[in-house]
Amino acid sequence: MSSTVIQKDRTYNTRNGVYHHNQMVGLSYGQKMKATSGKGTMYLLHPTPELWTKVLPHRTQILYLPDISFISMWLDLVPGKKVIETGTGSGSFSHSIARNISPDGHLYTYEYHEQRFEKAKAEFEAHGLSNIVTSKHRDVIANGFDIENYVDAIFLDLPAPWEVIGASKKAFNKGVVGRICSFSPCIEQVQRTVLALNEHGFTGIRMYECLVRDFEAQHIPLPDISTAMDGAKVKFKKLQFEQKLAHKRKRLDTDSISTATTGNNSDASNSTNNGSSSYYRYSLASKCGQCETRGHTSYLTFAELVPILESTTVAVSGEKEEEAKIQV
Amino acid sequence: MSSTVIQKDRTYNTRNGVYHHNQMVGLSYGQKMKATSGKGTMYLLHPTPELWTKVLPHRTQILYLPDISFISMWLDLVPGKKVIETGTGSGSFSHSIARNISPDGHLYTYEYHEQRFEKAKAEFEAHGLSNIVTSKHRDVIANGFDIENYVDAIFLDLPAPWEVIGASKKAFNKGVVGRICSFSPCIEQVQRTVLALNEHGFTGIRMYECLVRDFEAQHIPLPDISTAMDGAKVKFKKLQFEQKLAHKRKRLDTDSISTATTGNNSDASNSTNNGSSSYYRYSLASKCGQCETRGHTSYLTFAELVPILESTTVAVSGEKEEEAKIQV
Amino acid sequence: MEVESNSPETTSSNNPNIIKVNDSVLIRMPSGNEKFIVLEPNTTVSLGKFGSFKSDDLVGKQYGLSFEIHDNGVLKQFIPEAFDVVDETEANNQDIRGDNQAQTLSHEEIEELKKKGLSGAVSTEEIINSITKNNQEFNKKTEYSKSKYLKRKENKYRKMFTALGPTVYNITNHFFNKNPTKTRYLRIDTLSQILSLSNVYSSSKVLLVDETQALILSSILQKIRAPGLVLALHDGDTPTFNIMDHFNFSKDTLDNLHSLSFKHVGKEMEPFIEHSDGQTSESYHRAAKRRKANHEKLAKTVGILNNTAFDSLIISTKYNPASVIKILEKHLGDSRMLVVHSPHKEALLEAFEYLRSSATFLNVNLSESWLREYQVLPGRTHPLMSMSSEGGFILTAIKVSTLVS
Amino acid sequence: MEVESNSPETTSSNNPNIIKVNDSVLIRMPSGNEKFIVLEPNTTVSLGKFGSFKSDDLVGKQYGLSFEIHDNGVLKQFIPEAFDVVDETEANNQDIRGDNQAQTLSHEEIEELKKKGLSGAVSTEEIINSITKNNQEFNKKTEYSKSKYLKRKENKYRKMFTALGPTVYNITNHFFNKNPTKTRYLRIDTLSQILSLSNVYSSSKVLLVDETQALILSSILQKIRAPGLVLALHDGDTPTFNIMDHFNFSKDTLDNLHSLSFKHVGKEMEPFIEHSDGQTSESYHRAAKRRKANHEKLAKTVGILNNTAFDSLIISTKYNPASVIKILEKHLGDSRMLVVHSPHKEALLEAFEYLRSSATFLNVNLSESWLREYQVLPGRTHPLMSMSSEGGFILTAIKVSTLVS
Repeated sequence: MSSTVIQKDRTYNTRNGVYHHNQMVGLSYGQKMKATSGKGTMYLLHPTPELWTKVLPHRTQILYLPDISFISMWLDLVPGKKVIETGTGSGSFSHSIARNISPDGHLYTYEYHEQRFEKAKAEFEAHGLSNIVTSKHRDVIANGFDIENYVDAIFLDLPAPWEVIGASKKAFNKGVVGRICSFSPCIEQVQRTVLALNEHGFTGIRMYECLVRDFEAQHIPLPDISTAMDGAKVKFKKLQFEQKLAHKRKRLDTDSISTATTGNNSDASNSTNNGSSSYYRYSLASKCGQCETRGHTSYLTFAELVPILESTTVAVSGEKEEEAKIQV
Repeated sequence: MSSTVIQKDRTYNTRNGVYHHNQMVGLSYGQKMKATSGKGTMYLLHPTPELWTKVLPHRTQILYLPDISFISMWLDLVPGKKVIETGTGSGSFSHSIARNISPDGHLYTYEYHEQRFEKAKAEFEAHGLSNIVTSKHRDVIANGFDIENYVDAIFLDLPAPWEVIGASKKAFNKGVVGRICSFSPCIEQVQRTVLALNEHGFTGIRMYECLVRDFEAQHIPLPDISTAMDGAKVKFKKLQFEQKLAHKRKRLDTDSISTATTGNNSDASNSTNNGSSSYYRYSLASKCGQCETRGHTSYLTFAELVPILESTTVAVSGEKEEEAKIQV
Repeated sequence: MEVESNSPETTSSNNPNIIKVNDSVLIRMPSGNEKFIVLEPNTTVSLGKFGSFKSDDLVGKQYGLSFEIHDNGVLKQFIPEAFDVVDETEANNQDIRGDNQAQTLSHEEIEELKKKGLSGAVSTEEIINSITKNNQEFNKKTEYSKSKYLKRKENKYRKMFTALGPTVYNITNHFFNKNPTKTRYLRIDTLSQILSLSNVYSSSKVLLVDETQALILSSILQKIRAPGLVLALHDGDTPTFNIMDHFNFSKDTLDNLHSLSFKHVGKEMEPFIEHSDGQTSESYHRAAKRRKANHEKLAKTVGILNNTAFDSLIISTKYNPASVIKILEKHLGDSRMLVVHSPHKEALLEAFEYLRSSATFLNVNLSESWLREYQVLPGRTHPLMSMSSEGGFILTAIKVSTLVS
Repeated sequence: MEVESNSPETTSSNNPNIIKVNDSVLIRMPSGNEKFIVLEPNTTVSLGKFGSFKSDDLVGKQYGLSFEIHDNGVLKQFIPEAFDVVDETEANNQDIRGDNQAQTLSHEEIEELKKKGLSGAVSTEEIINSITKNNQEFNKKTEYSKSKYLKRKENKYRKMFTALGPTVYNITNHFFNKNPTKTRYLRIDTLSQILSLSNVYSSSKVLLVDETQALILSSILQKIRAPGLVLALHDGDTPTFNIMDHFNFSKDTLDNLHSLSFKHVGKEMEPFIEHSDGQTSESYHRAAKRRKANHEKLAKTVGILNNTAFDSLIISTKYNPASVIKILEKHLGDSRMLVVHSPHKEALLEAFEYLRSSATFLNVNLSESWLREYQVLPGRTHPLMSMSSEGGFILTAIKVSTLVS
C-alpha cells in the first residue's frame, strides 16, 4: 500500500506495472485499476487516518491504532475540542485528532525539529487540514506553549515529558477539567512524569498499556481417532479455498465442531486406506496470523487538571493543600 | 476445596454435612463420599503440589501455577538438582520444587520469619518431604547462606533481593552454569536486582512476566438475520445442559459454525412467531470464564553464573574485565 | 499568541461540560460504586451512607469535579488524591498478621460512629481516627502501610462523590464493570478501536446494527453533525436504545438518528392507503393523520437506507454476523469501512472466511485488544493485580468496487 | 555448613552438564541463529561466517558456555554481556537521519574486511573500528546510541558461539522460534504448565499422545526413573520422535519409554502363531525369532496399557481431542490428571463440553498462557517491542471414580 498525489501526465510505477495518473481521474474510490503496461492491478482507496498511518513517511517512531484510539477516547476528542500535541513527529496521530475534533475543534501541534515541522506542515496542507490544524515550530521545553487558558486536552510524545507539565498546566482552559496524556516507551519516563504531574496538582493519575493481537480463521482437519485405530492413514492437510467450496457444496460434516463423534466410525472403517475425503472432518478454527506480534508500544500516562471553584474552601490532604488554595 | 489429615474418630464438618474420618480410611483417592449427616457429598483427592497451592494456609503472598511452572523450567529443576529457595513463605513453590527434583535432588529453603519457618517445616514433615527438603530459619541478608560451591539453582522471593546476590554467587556449584531467579512484584525491585546481578558478574540477564487466562465453552444461539427480517421474535437464551443433550439427539444444525447460511431461510419463514426451536442455530463458542483475571503476579528476573575455565584468557568488555580474570 | 481569554462557551447553557437541570449524571462514590441520577429540579439526591444533597446545588457546576457533602447537605469542592489507584503491593507487610481480628471496636460501635458521621455530629476524620486508634496492629505497620490503611478507611467513610461527565469513556467503563451483558462485554479500548477503524467523523453517514443498548450508537452520534446521519437497524418493533439517555444529547443531535426495523429491510414499501370505512369522527381523523405521518416517516427511513452509499457499516449483533453482512453489504459505499464486533471470537469466524473469499472486500482483519492498568507509585510500580480478561473482538474490511477500469 | 566440596559428579562422564562425544549440541551464534550439531569425534564443525573449530575441543566442556574462535580454530572461553537483550528504544535518537546512507565504506570493502576476519588476518575489534570510523553519523549519536551501535556490529562480526545445554527450555525455544509447526506452536511457558499440571514426577506412569515430534515426551522422560514409565501412543506404524535425539538421553532413561500404535488400542491381542510351512533355513529361524520377539514386545506393551492405572494422561494430537479422551479415559487412574494441549482453542471446545458434562471429571479448566519479555537497562526499561502472539491452549481435568461410598 502506498500514497500518491494525482498529477497531470504522471505515472505510478510498480514491479507489476505502470499506472497513468491521467487514467485515475474520474474513477471512483474503491475501484480496481488495470496497469497500462504489465499484468498488475490495484485498488484506488479513499484516504483515512488509519490508511495514512500505514503509508506515511516515518520520520520518527509513530503511534499505531490501539494507542491512538485509546488516547483519543480518554482525552474525549469529540467535535469542537481544542487540543495541543507535541511533538508532531511524523503526524500519524495529528490526522486522527483532526478527524475526531472536526468540524469546529482545533489542533495546535508543536515540533522542535525544523525539517520534521516543515514536512508535517506540508502534509497537513496537502490533506486539506489547514483549517483544523495549526502546525508550529517551537521548542516547548525551553519556551513553553504560546497558548494560555484555552485548550481541553494535551498530548505529549517527548523524551522528557516531565519538563513541560508546568507549561501544560498554563495552556488548559481553566473552566473545564483538562485532560492530559503522555506517551513514553520506558517506565523510567513514566515514573518521572507521574511525579511531575503530582507536583503540579494534576489528579486522577492513571497509567495504561494497550495492545492488539490479530487472528486468522481457517478450516483445520479434525478427524476422529477411530480412523487411526482402524489403521487408516490420515493426511493432515489444510483445506484450500476451492476445496472448501466443494466441501460446502457436498454438505458433509462441514465446519462443525461436532459433539456427535461416537457413531460415525462407519465412514472410516468402510473406506480403504487411500486418504479419501471421508476421513476428514473439518473444523473452523482460529490462530494468530503471525507468530510474532507487537509486544509494546508505549506506556500511556493520563491525568486530569480539575478547575478550582472560587466559592469553595477545599479539603485536601498533605502536599497539595497549598496548591489547592490558590484560586484561579 | 480443603486439606485435612486423617485422624482416628475425627470428623470433617461442612455446611452440607458431617464426614467421619474413620469412614474415609480404606477408600480410594478420587472416590465420592456421602456425608453421614446432611445431604452433602465430596470427593477425596490425592494431594498434588497444584492442589496444595489452592488450599494451603496463606502466611504470605504465594506463587501460582504460571510462575511456578515457568521458573521451574528456566531453572531446569529436574531430578538430582540441588536448589536454594528463600524465603520459604507459605511453602507453595517448595512443594513443586521437591516434586521436580525428586528422588535424588535436594532443596534448602530459608525463612527469616520464625513462625513461618516452623509452620512450613511442620508441613514438609507431614507431607513426607523431609528427605528432599531442608528447612532453615536464617536471615540470609545478614548472614548469607550456610552452603558454598554446591547448588545448581537459586530462587529468591525477598523484598530486597539485590542484597543477597553476593551470597548467592558463593552458594553456586562452580563447575556448572548456575541459574538464578528473582521474583519481585515491583519494577523498582527488578531495576536494583539487575544492577546487582551485573555487578556480581552474572550474565544472560533476562526478565519475563507470565500470566494465564481461563475460558469457558458454551453453546450460543446464532440465528440468521432472516428470522428478524421475517418479523419473528427470537429469544436469545443460552442452552442449558439438558437442552444441549436434547439438541444433540435431534441432530439439528448443532454446534456448527456453519458457512452455509444462505438457503436456509425456509426454516424460519415457514414457522410462526412463537420462538420455536427452529429459529435457533447454536454455535460452540468460548468466552473468558470471569470478567476479571489476574493482571500481575511478579516480574521474573533470570540470570546465569558461568564458570570460568582455568585455561582461558577471557575476552570481556568494560566493567566485567576484572571480575572475569579471577580464576576459580 | 493566538488566544488569551476563556472561550465564551464555558459559561453558555449549551456547554456540554456544565451540569444542567434534568441531565443524567453518573455519580462515583468513595467505595468505587457508581450510579446514574437524573437531576430533577428542586429534589434531594440521596447517596445512602455517603450523604444527600440538593439537586439544584449541582446544576451549573463543571462535570468531572468532586464534592464533599458537609452538614445539612452543603456541597464543597473536594480535590481528590493524585493517584486513583489503591496500592496493592503486599511486599512490605512482612510482620502483620493477615487476619482481621486486630480491631478492638465492636461492629456496633463502628456502626454508631457511621451514624454520627451521617448526621454531621462527627467528622470523617474523627471516625477514621477512632477506628485506627483502636486497631492494635496499626502501629506495627510501616509508615507506608499506615498511609495505605488510612486511605482505605477514608474511602469507606468520607461523604463525597464525583460527578462524572457523560463521556463515552465513563459510560462504557460503567457498564463494563457493573453490567457487561448489557453492552455485550464491550470494553473501552475495543470501542475506541471500533470508532477509529470505522472512520466516523462529523459528516459521515453511518449504517449501524447495535445491540449494545445503543452504546456504540451513542458514541457515534456524539460525533455526527448534519448532513451526517446514523441509520440504526434493529429487530422487533422498537429499538432498545436505553444507554443513549445517559448522554444528554441535544435535539439537534438526536435529529441525526434514524431507526428502522429489520422487518422493513429488503422489502418493497407499500403505498399508504387509508380505508376510512365511512368513519368521520375527529379522533379517527387524528389517528389517520398519525398513521399517515408514521408511514411517511417509515418511507423516508427506508429511502435513506436504499438511497445512501453509507460511509461506515458497523455491526454488533446476536444474530449470525455473516448473515447480517450479506444483507447489508450492498448499502456500504466503495472504499468504505465495515466493522463488526462480537464478544465471541467464534461468532466472527464464518464472517471472516466469507469476507476473505469475497471479491468486494479487502484488508480483512480479525483482532482482539488487550488493556492493562498500572500502579505508578515511588518504589512500588507494577501492573494492577487484576485486569479485565476479555474486551471483545473486532472484524474489519474495506469494501471495494467490482468494477474494473 | 552441610556441604563444602564440589559434588563428585561434576567430573563424571555421566554428568549431563558436560559435553560428551556424539552429543547433539545446540549452537547459538552471535546473529541469534541456532543450529544443532552432532559432535562426532575428530571432525571439524563449521559455523559459516562465524568460523570453524575441532569437535574434540568442545568435548568435556560445560554446557552453557560461550567460546570465541581464534586463529586456527582455537576455542577460548568468552564471557558474554550481562544483558542478552539488544536495546530497542528509539526515544533518544532524535537527530539521526533514519536512512542507511551514512556508511562511506562500500559493500565490497565491508565484504573484504569480513573475509580477512574469517582468515584471522584482522580481529573483530579492528573490523568494527573500520566500519564505525567510516560511518559519518556515528559521532552525532549519543554515547548510549554509540554503545548500542557497537554492540550490533559486534554481534554481526564476532566469531563466537554458545553451546546451549539440552534443556527443555532451550530446545522448546529453538523450535518455537525456528519451526513452530513441528512442535505444534508449543511455547515454553505453555509446556511448563503442562508439566506442572500433569503432576509428573520420577515414579509416575504416564500415558501420552504426543504429536509434537516428542517434545512433550522428552520433557517428561527426563523426569522419569524406573519403575516410572511413559507409554506413548501414535498413529501409523512408527512413531515420530525426532526431537528426542537432541536430549542425549542415556539408555537407562530410554528404557522407561514404551510406544504403541493406535492400531493395537482397544483390540484383543492375538496369540503368536508361526506357520513354518516346512521352512528350516537359519535365516528363516532368525526371522521367526525376531517376529516372536516383536510380538512379545507388542504383547507386553499392550499389557502395560491395559493393566496400568496411569498417573497422568497427556494429549497433544491433530485428531479430535474429544475422541481421544473418550478412548483413553478408562486407562487413567482415579484422582489423576488429564492434560490436553492444542494450538487451536476451537479444537478443545468439544472436549471441554464433554468433560464438563461427564461425571468422571472434576475441575475442568481451559486456559491460555501469556508471556512477555522485558528489557531492563538503566533508564530504558520496557517490554520488548515484539512478543509471541500465541503459545497454545491447555485443557485440564481431574479424573474421579464413579463409585460412591
